Amino acid sequence: MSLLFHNRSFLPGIILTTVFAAAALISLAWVPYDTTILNIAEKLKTPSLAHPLGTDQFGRDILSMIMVGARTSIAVALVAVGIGMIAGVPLGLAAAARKGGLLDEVIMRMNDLVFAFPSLLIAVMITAVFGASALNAIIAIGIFNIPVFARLTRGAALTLWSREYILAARVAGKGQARISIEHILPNVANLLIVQGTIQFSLGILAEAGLSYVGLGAQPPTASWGRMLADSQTMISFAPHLALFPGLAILLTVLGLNLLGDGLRDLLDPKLRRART
Amino acid sequence: MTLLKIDRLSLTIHGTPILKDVSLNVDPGRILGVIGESGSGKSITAFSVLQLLPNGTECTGSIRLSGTDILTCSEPKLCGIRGRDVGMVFQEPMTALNPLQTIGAQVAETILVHENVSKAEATKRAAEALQRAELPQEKFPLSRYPHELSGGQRQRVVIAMAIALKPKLLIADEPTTALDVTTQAQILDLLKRLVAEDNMGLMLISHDLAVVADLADDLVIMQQGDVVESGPAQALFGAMQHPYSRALLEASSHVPDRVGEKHETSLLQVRNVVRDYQQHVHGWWGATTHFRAVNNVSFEIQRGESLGLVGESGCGKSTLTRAILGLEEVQGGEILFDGQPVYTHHHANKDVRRRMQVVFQDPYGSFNPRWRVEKLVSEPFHLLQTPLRGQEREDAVVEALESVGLGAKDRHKYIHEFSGGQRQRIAIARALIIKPDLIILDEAVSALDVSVRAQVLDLLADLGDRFNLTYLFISHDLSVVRSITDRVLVMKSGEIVEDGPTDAVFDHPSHDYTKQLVAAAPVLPVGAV
Amino acid sequence: KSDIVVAMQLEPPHLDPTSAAAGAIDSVLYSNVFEGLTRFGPDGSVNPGLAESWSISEDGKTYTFRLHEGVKFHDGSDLTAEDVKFSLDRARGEDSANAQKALFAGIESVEAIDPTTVKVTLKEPNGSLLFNLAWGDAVIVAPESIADIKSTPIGTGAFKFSNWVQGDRIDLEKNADYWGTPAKLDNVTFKFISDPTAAFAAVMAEDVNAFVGFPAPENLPQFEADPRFQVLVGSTEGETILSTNNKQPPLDNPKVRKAIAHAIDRQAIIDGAMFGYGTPIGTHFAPHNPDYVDLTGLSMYDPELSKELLAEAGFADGFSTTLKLPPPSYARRGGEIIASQLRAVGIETEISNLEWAQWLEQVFKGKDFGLTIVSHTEPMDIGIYARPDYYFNYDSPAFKELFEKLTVENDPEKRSELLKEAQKMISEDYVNGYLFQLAFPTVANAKIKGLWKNQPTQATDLTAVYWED
Amino acid sequence: MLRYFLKRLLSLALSLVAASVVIFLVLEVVPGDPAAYMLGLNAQEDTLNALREQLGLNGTILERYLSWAGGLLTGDFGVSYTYRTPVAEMIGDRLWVSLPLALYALTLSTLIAFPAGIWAASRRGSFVDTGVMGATQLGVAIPNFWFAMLMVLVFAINLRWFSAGGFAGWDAGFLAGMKSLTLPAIALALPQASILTRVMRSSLLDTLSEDFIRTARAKGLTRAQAMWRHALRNALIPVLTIMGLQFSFLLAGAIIIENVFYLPGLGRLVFQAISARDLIVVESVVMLLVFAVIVVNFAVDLAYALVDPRLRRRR
Ligand SMILES: Nc1ncnc2c1ncn2[C@@H]1O[C@H](COP(=O)(O)OP(=O)(O)OP(=O)(O)O)[C@@H](O)[C@H]1O
Ligand SMILES: Nc1ncnc2c1ncn2[C@@H]1O[C@H](COP(=O)(O)OP(=O)(O)OP(=O)(O)O)[C@@H](O)[C@H]1O
Ligand SMILES: [Mg+2]
Ligand SMILES: [Mg+2]
Repeated sequence: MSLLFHNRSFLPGIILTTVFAAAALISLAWVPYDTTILNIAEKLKTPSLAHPLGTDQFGRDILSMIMVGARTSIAVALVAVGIGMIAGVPLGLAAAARKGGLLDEVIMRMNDLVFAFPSLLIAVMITAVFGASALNAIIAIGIFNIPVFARLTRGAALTLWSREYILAARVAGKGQARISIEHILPNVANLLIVQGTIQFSLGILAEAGLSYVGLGAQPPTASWGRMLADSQTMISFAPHLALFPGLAILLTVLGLNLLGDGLRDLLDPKLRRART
Repeated sequence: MTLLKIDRLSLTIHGTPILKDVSLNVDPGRILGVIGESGSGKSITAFSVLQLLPNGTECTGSIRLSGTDILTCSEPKLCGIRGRDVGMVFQEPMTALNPLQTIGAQVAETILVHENVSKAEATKRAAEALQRAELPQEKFPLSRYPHELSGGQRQRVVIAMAIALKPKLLIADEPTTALDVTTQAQILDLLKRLVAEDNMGLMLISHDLAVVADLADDLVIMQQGDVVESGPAQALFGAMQHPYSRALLEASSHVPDRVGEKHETSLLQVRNVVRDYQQHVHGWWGATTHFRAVNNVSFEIQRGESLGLVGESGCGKSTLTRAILGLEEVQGGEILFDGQPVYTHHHANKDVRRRMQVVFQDPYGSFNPRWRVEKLVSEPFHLLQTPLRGQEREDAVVEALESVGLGAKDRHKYIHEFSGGQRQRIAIARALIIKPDLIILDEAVSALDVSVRAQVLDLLADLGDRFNLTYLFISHDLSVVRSITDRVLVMKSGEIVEDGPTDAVFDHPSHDYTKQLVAAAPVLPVGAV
Repeated sequence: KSDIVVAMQLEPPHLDPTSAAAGAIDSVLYSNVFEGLTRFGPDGSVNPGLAESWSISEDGKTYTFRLHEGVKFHDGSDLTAEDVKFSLDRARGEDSANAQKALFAGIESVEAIDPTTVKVTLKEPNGSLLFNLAWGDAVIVAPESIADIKSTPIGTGAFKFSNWVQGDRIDLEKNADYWGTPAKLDNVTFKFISDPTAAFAAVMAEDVNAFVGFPAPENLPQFEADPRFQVLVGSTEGETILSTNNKQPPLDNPKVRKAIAHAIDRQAIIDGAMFGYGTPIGTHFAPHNPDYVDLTGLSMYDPELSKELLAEAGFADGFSTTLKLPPPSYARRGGEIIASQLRAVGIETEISNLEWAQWLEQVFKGKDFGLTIVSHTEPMDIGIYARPDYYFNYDSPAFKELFEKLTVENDPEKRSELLKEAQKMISEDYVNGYLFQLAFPTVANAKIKGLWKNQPTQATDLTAVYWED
Repeated sequence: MLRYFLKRLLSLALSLVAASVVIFLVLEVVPGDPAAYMLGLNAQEDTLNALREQLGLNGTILERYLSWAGGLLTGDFGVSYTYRTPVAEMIGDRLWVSLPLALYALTLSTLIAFPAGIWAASRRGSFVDTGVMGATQLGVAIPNFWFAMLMVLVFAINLRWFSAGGFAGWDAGFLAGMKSLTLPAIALALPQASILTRVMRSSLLDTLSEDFIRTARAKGLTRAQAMWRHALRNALIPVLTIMGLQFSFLLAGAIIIENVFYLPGLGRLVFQAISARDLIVVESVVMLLVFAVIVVNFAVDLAYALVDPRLRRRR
């Protein structure tokens, strides 16, 4: 346990992540001000006791907006990572189990193809087809997570397939699917968790980018990217409008990356062995 | 005058004591053998001579090289000593060379670093050094890259690099551990010759008593950072004082007691087996090439027999194992277990599969690190039609663990909580749990220290007698094979070249290859203890 | 200093004003490069252009235009009546791709009487022909230039087209052989900066000398306070309205539409979305027009009344509908405010932000919407209410009848009366929510003189612009 | 080697065909009519039809795909619906902004990342290492459009060292052109440099713990010599991979940055084209980008062979 707190990345990472996750959760039940109600008379107030982070161009409370925005960002990124894992991990496991086979080749070529597409453009195209919404942002980000997880899983699984304990399992008569689930999956889980946090943070950045160009969650749902987009023309006279959502993105992504680094260190048996 | 004099060297890494009052001497033209089990501090001692130590290391005592105190030398001065006065050869030839540079460049670099000579001159001298290390220019031009050489050849490059400047002292840290016996013999000969030619001092580190015994003039025996015994080799082998040294020597030449009653019924028949590997060179639509790993192999194992299989690395031993276990389909011939084929309709025949088990070489890699011992050991139950459940299963696990000398409570632990020897016992327990007739041991003791190896061999002999097991024992170590098998097969490049009763084959080899193998195998001096 | 860099938001897709609706084409070329028989003045009046004078027959069906002498196209060829005939015939032809083909629908024939006289015959008398001919879509082009007109526009204006770096800028240079008052500037560069932040930065960093149609009203006070700049806030023909689908229940109920009208706080929208720039309107008519009637009183902000009306209409618990918003910030911001105001009286709106192409497809063509916000920038376009197939689905026989009368009426007095009546009719029917007249802000270096303040048509007429020393 | 090369080329061609089909089909289902977009609110049905005919929008899907794909093969990218100029020409013009920008950013990020990564790796665990790694964490986490906004605020509006955006054009001279690309290139390069620094550092650390480094040290090389002569080239392999990925990302990922700085580049072109439903432009640009990604990765593979003799022979 004390290891957790001695890790230089883990602690700040978990703190930042928890803060924003908590903000998102609390916003489900309570926010200081309703963000769907506009109060033009109160617009562009600088931070004060009543509004700790000030108000935006429509007089909405920025703290409340950031809390709701955290929910949007986290939900979108989390589901997108989920899609990537749910589709990518089995593909990677299957490809590794049939290394060199047709299945492997097809899966890997498909992955290459997805990788070859400029992601933001595809997101723009997807939203051009289906309209801009949080759901479509999820799909657009999720699609690009699939090959990431497929590749990672395949790579890690391949090294595991040459381990003797896999051979032992085969000697025990287990099939490829069973071995993949019983032996490979648990042993790539750490890697997946670490990559998951990294993809999560990339997802948050991607969501911010998409809603910045207007393709993410639609109003009145607050989202950090749109807050930035809406406030950027006011940056010269109301910098707090752009400052706080920008910081929120920065800190969340930073927190997740630190958490990922910390987890990598903590979960890496090589390092753990070295420490104990 | 003494070339290298280490006096009361103590060393800590981040406060952990590693070496305690180590003292040893190397004289010019003489070979000092340093022996000890894994982790006893042999490599650290060697590295401390070059001062290439991990961060956080603190040394006390003194290391004098031709009178110079190494411990007080500045870093630039040390750089001048390394490679010029002291050459070093490492254990792992596959990774000791920079894969991106030609061997010529790497050997020449030693010269360029220390002497102000032209590139052409350095290259010329590199060629000479390689020549001396028995890599003639005609066959191995300087422009070769490491990956174009075999392990033994790479080790020669490393040696050429170490001797290019004719250093006064050569340190060889387990230079042959990763190599085949025949190659090992050649490399050791080479080292001996070079020492004699240049009047170098050689510090030869090994965990294998027999290797050192052949070569060394003086011996140092280390245990957990301590020198427990030292002196001239001849004398020492005759009269070892320290219990640890004696135990080491004993374990090295250990022969387990076996009753070995063998039935005259054939358990496994291998007939004209051929195994081809199809290699996709570049992915799925790349060119495919075929590689014949096992070529027309036939033999039988009798019930209750212990059959050895020896041969160089890559000769196809493991491939054959996998074919017998029905893990891979063979391209020709048949394998019958008790009259039944092990492989039918592109699938392993489960009826016979559950009567065979296997123990692998790597005690660290053959267990899923995330499972508890109980689950690991009971994995072969999967082969049974009605796997045992609940209490019955637990009892079976306990029984298997106890039969290999472990306790019932060990079943709740994870694998990282065991030592190498214990792990190999668990592997054996896993093999035993479904009470197979045949156990295949693929290099099952190669990764173990001598003393642990002796214990495991005893255990195997004991179990074989108790449960009337049949063994197929695969190893490259002739002395081990000799100690535990009744009959032996010699394999070379996928073919069986000789077979017969173990003693007969080893005492009177008939095939040239077997002769080579036997001659190359290092042996302990007769009369030792 | 005789060079100027003028920025605007939209880049023309190509340079033929007679075959696309893109206002950006006119913004660059109208009057500068291309001219029509008549032209709009800065105040929206219709003045002589290439036609020096004209006469109208008694029955109002025949117009005879007299062209200026010695007008040359930029390629050196002379402007003749044949060119005029060609241009008008091309615009109204079968395969014409003119976006405002309707402007020419009433023309029966065009004849070139002699090199400087053109006779235009109408099917019916049309009081707005001269007005129609002043549009950018009615400029005169030379037949031999048509092939390349989309990349090399050849007109008769005071500036010649010189270079187009697509995605970045268009350069014009002074036409030394101009037939009229020569331009005061030698070189003009139009730069296209669509992003509002970039626009602000570009002006602030003085990368551009003027920005016409500055897209971020929130920044205007800063420019006003800065002595380096002048800010001209002009009016446009853009009635910004909350368009309502008059056939979609419950919006087909006039009471519901009235409730919506009273739920909306125009001033809050102008303050919130436009930072105060914009004139409230109560009907579909430009307030600067002399015939404008202030009908904002019909739809005063009164949420209580709105709730009552909803209850009367049977929607005491409110209802929900869609609010589809095109890209401009007046729509996006206004949309958020309106959604919040409607929510206050119990009407839930589901906002979707659409690109223009999607908006055209779904809303304008597909009529698949409840509410939308858009600015109708065409001048004098109240006639759209007489088109039952127009996207807001307003089908009123009374209005159609009224408008038919208006079309054939030539008497200014009577026209004015009819126009006022038309304004009242749509306002009282609460066809759409009438929000505000779009303001047209231009930010320019304080030393630039002669810029148009208002936008009677989409044009950036630089012929009279100069730098003050 | 040649055989291998040809096979790779074949698989490359197959990928491109697959990509072209995907792109075409996706855009096929994009709602919105380019003709309607061009003609605006007052357009009449017959005008629309006339325009659609002119644009070649009235054929069947297959006909249109074949004419487009066939055109691509012969270098004829078609004619833009809205601009009415050949797409190839437009792309060519925009490429003169996007490509230099990508190269500039790549150069910047390399110039930052290599020294920083090497520095941090050689002082592992030190204050320097912690500092560099902390900075890269920030660099990765900053949304680059936000960073661009802040840079404009500081360097263009307040300090007025750079123009706030726009592209001076190469006619205005090389330096002027580079100056207008500087802020965008920095904004693009920052996250890339951070990633590259991290990769460089960890790859170097991995290589530094390899046996052959120990061999080199035993030969008498100093720590620095071992690093420069032996570790660096070996560490370069994963770095090359990342750089390959980054280059394509830079080409495409510049969309937002090009908008912030209103640069007339490919990204902004395709963004505008999508909203104008100028599908032929979108198709061709996306295809070009995919092509660039695939080709760059191919080139990176070949670069491996240059760096690594082991790959040279295996092929
Ligand atoms: N970098 C290091 N950091 C900390 N401890 C180390 C390090 N390297 C070696 N040790 C410890 O020093 C001790 C001696 O190690 P050394 O490598 O000298 O053993 P050895 O006798 O060479 O063993 P082997 O035969 O396995 O090579 C071991 O207990 C090992 O754990
Ligand atoms: N999956 C495979 N695909 C292709 N070739 C293989 C494969 N597995 C083994 N080989 C090749 O077959 C030959 C025999 O390999 P095998 O593992 O049986 O050797 P071995 O005698 O067990 O050697 P060692 O003592 O090193 O374990 C080797 O040359 C090896 O390279
Ligand atoms: Mg060692
Ligand atoms: Mg083997």
